[in-house]
Amino acid sequence: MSKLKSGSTLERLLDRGEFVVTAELGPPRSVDPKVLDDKISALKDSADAINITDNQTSIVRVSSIAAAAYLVRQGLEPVVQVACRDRNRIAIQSDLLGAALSGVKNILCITGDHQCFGDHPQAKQVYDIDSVQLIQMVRDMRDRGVFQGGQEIRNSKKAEIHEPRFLIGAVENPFADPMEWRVSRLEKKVNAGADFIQTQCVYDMERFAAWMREVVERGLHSRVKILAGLTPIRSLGMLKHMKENVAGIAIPDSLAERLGAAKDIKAEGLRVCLEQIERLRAMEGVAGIHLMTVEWEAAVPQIVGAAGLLPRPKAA
Amino acid sequence: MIVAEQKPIQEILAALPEVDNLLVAGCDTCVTVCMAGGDKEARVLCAAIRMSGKKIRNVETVSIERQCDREFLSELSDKVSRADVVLSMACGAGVQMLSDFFPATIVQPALNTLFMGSTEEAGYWLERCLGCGDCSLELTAGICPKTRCSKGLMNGPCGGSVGGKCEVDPKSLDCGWDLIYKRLKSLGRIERLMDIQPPRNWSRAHDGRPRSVIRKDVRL
Amino acid sequence: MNGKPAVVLCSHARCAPNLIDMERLAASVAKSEVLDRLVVLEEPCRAVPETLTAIRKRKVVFAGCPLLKENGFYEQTARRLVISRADWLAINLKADVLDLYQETKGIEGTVCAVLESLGQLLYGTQAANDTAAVAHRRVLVYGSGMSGLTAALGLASEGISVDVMETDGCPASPGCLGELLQNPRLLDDLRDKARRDERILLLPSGARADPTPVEGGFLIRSSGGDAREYGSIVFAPERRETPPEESGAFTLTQLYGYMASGRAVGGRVVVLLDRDGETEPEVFRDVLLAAAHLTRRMQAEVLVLCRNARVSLAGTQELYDECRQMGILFIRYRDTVSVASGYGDFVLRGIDDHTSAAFVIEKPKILVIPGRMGLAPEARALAGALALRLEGDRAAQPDCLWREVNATNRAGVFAMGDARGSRAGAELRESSASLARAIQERLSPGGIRIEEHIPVVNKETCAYCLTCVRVCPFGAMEKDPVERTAKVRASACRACGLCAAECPAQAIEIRNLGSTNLRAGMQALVR
Amino acid sequence: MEHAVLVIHCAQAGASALARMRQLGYRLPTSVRTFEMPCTGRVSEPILMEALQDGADGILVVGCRKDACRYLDGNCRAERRAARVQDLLRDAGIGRKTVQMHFTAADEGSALYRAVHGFCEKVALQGQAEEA
Repeated sequence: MSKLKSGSTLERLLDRGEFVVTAELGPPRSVDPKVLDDKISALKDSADAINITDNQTSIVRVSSIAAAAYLVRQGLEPVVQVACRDRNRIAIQSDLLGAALSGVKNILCITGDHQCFGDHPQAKQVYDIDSVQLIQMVRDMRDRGVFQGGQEIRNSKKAEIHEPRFLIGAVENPFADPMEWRVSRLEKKVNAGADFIQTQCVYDMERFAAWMREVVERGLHSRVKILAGLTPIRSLGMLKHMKENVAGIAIPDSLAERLGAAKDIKAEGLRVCLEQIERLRAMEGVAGIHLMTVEWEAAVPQIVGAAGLLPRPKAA
Repeated sequence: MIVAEQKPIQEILAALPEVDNLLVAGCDTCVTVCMAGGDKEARVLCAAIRMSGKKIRNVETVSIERQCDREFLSELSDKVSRADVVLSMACGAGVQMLSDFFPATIVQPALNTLFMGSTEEAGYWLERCLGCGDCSLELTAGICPKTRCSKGLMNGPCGGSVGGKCEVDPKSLDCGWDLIYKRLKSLGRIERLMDIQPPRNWSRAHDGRPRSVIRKDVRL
Repeated sequence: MNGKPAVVLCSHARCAPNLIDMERLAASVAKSEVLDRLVVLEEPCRAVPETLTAIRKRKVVFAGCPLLKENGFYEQTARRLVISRADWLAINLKADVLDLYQETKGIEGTVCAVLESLGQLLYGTQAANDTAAVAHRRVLVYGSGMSGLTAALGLASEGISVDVMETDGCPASPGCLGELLQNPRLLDDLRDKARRDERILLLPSGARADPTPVEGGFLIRSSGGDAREYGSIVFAPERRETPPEESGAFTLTQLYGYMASGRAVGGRVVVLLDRDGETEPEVFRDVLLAAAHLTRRMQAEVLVLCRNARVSLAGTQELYDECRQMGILFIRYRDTVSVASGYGDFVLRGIDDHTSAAFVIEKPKILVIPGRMGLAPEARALAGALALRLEGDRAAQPDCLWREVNATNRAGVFAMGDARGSRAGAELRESSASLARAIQERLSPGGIRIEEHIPVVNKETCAYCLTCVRVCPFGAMEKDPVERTAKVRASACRACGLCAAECPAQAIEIRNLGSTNLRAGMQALVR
Repeated sequence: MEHAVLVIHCAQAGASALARMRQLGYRLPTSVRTFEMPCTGRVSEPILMEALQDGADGILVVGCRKDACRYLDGNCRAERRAARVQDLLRDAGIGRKTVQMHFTAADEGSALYRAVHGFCEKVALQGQAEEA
């Protein structure tokens, strides 16, 4: 067994070749932890690791690292999303040290949504570094024990190097443009040091399959674990919203008609999700799924159970 | 060139104190070309102020070559001395230069200075350069990602680029990285996109310090 | 009665029947020594011979426009002046040469003064029958088409002997489209009349002539060997276009030739305007006439490709709406239409500016309408050959030709394009332009009328930003790297003033529309 | 109080429509003055604003119809500039002044008269409203 990168459950399961399930949780908008507890109890036994979003769509929420620490204390394994919008390289590295101190072992490096989508459109953006540079920075901290500025991560010159050890995640949107560049962009992130990838939510299965074929051709699936993102649609309003104003999500017309015609759109949404999981399990190079259930966390146990993925394997 | 836009007239009028003599000073270089603060706009603004309800006894207008050179500003001396407030229609640099040159006079801006850019066509100006002090245009086929990408990424495009447009404004805002990708592809140098660009050196930009350029050979 | 008529040119578009009190006018004419009759000349294009001979016999000649004729302006006025039908003649008038009558106060007093000055302006002191000049009074007319014959008859009726050099090619000109339709035999009648007039000699078409300038005129040795002296040459070739069979493209003239000869022009006909120059509103109206005719009589499917519907001439708007109701399709293309033309098979490709839909038209029959009709190229060449200084774009009209030759008797080449076409080209002919201004200044102090003049760029204030170069719809502005300012290409400029308005530095001025007097003019009006 | 109204018209359809209007016997009120330009494309914002400042209470810009401008797009530009000046007047709180564009064909004399007359009433109304 090569030396573990972070020792996280997610890493162990991925190394064992298990079909991994991760979920996503948006931390609360206030200091009331009740919402957090409800979501945790829903996701507790049906996901191997839970993403904590970092001020998703630029809307202020509890910091992802603080929420992650809360999960660790509950015995769960968080995946902390780190966006480049709000903090420069100094703040990010200090937050990473804090996260490692709090028991966080998985990091997801994302660029972060533009502040114009959120509740503070007049805020000054940072983007000192971008997601690829963030991946490289986290890997250098872990594998070479140095900060981005080059100094070693130790309390004093004579002290030992105690570097933060994270399993590095990155995101990729196979449906964005320029389409023919998307796999190369993935390769670039793998070269930068990504260990696992969570893709944008998949609706156009044909296009995703074509993307996966090219990933496998380039042998990237052996260098990085790819989790396919899924978001079950539970209302017409959500379908319309996803189709029109969320950039980079291609919902094929056939799927839209099927959902539109369904009597109980929630049940139909779940059925579609299960069919997608069936196909993804059979697809070469897909190491697992990432369930992004926006404020519908209760659906996760139903989906994972119905897909025959329960009980979740133990890392041991 | 520097591109600016006139402040909405309500803002200008609200900020104007009711004094006896107001001088509207136009600038004939950059802000004339981008139709914000030239002689033409100065005369229109002057007429608007005169007709508005503001109790300002007399409103005068004048336009000089540039407000960012002391030699041209000196031409305004007599007119400014007679004015209680000067409404400068120059870019930010001009307004501040005017204030330095006439410290005893209240100087107010009439424009919002926006960016350094190009004239794409008559009536359409586009931001082209941030002035980051560390140019890397050779990497991206002459298209600046820091300026033309909403997030200034160095390893773009991000996941929100669809149909060549940026997620911030999918209808009209070109994704800078999509342009870079297409041009590199047409130049046959697409593999350059694979090398990972390290984080930029922002210390040469304004983040480093307010900047100046001094040529010791010229400035004795 | 010293036989000197006073000529007042009246533009039908703006001439209002109840504005002019003819009694008082006729009375004031009677009092004047210079003028003995009031002649209001109309468009004599077709009726030149009758016009000129008629003038001698009539006491008052009304020349307005068809509109005035129809609404009985002439009969009503003649009755008021107690003139019998035999004593007056109503004929056509040249459209929009002058804008004479506007709402003014005290018109009668001013008109008399104007008429006085007109007398001198037009007839000056030159004695009509100056024998010494007679020797050089013979004129060679080069071209026996509509314009050439009209000119020859006009000169002959003034006692000038004329040689008409036959030329082959299509005799009729776009200018006389409407007339040719109503009266296909029009040209033949003119030729017969010319043959019967002993002062006109029709040289055989093969006669080649190589003129050499001599004192006071030209010596021309015709191929037959004998040399003759001429005071002036009137150059009036009809435009030479390749026959439709070869090029697949008709000019309007050829189209009417076809129709007049009864041959059918069916299928899809495309009228291609504005391709190499702006189409004059007058020419646009002729196109509407032709298109309506093609559709109504020939059941042809007509498409008109143009930058804009030039309906700024009175009466054109209804014609334009009527054409559209008849199903004539107007495509507004903005950039140049690519015409891939082999032998006769055209393919037209372009974008319709209004619907921004692309269009592709294969193998249409095309009417190519010339844009501004300046001086015919052959005339320039001949003038060049005779080392003569041409006075600008002087294209004379049949009606005023005899006056030009008669009054000035200068040796010169008077280039006469076809009657209507050259009128479009002759927009700013000195004689009528100065006349118009003289009348304008006196008759309408109320409104300030701005003549069109080429803009001037102020070199100090021009910011060299090239906005004018970008906005000019005619590409008439260009950058002058030497002076580092904008520069006007006078040949392309229409003096519409757009650049002056758009110029960020207000550095461009149309000469008498300059910012100072423009502002003063406005203030005077508003105060 | 007499409201000074200025009609700036183009020399093409604008002029012939005006003449046609007079030909049909209509008389413009004395407070209305006409000013002719080669094309309404020549009417720039300073011209409009300074005419208003010099005493005009309303300016009606009369140009050719949208697709009939002899200089292709002069009238469309004039419309945009008139709208821009009207917005500026509104935003600056100058209620009693107004600028408006009117498109005419060469022989729409009566329509032009109605437009000028309607505009004069609008200017007068705005004038009283402003004084009150």
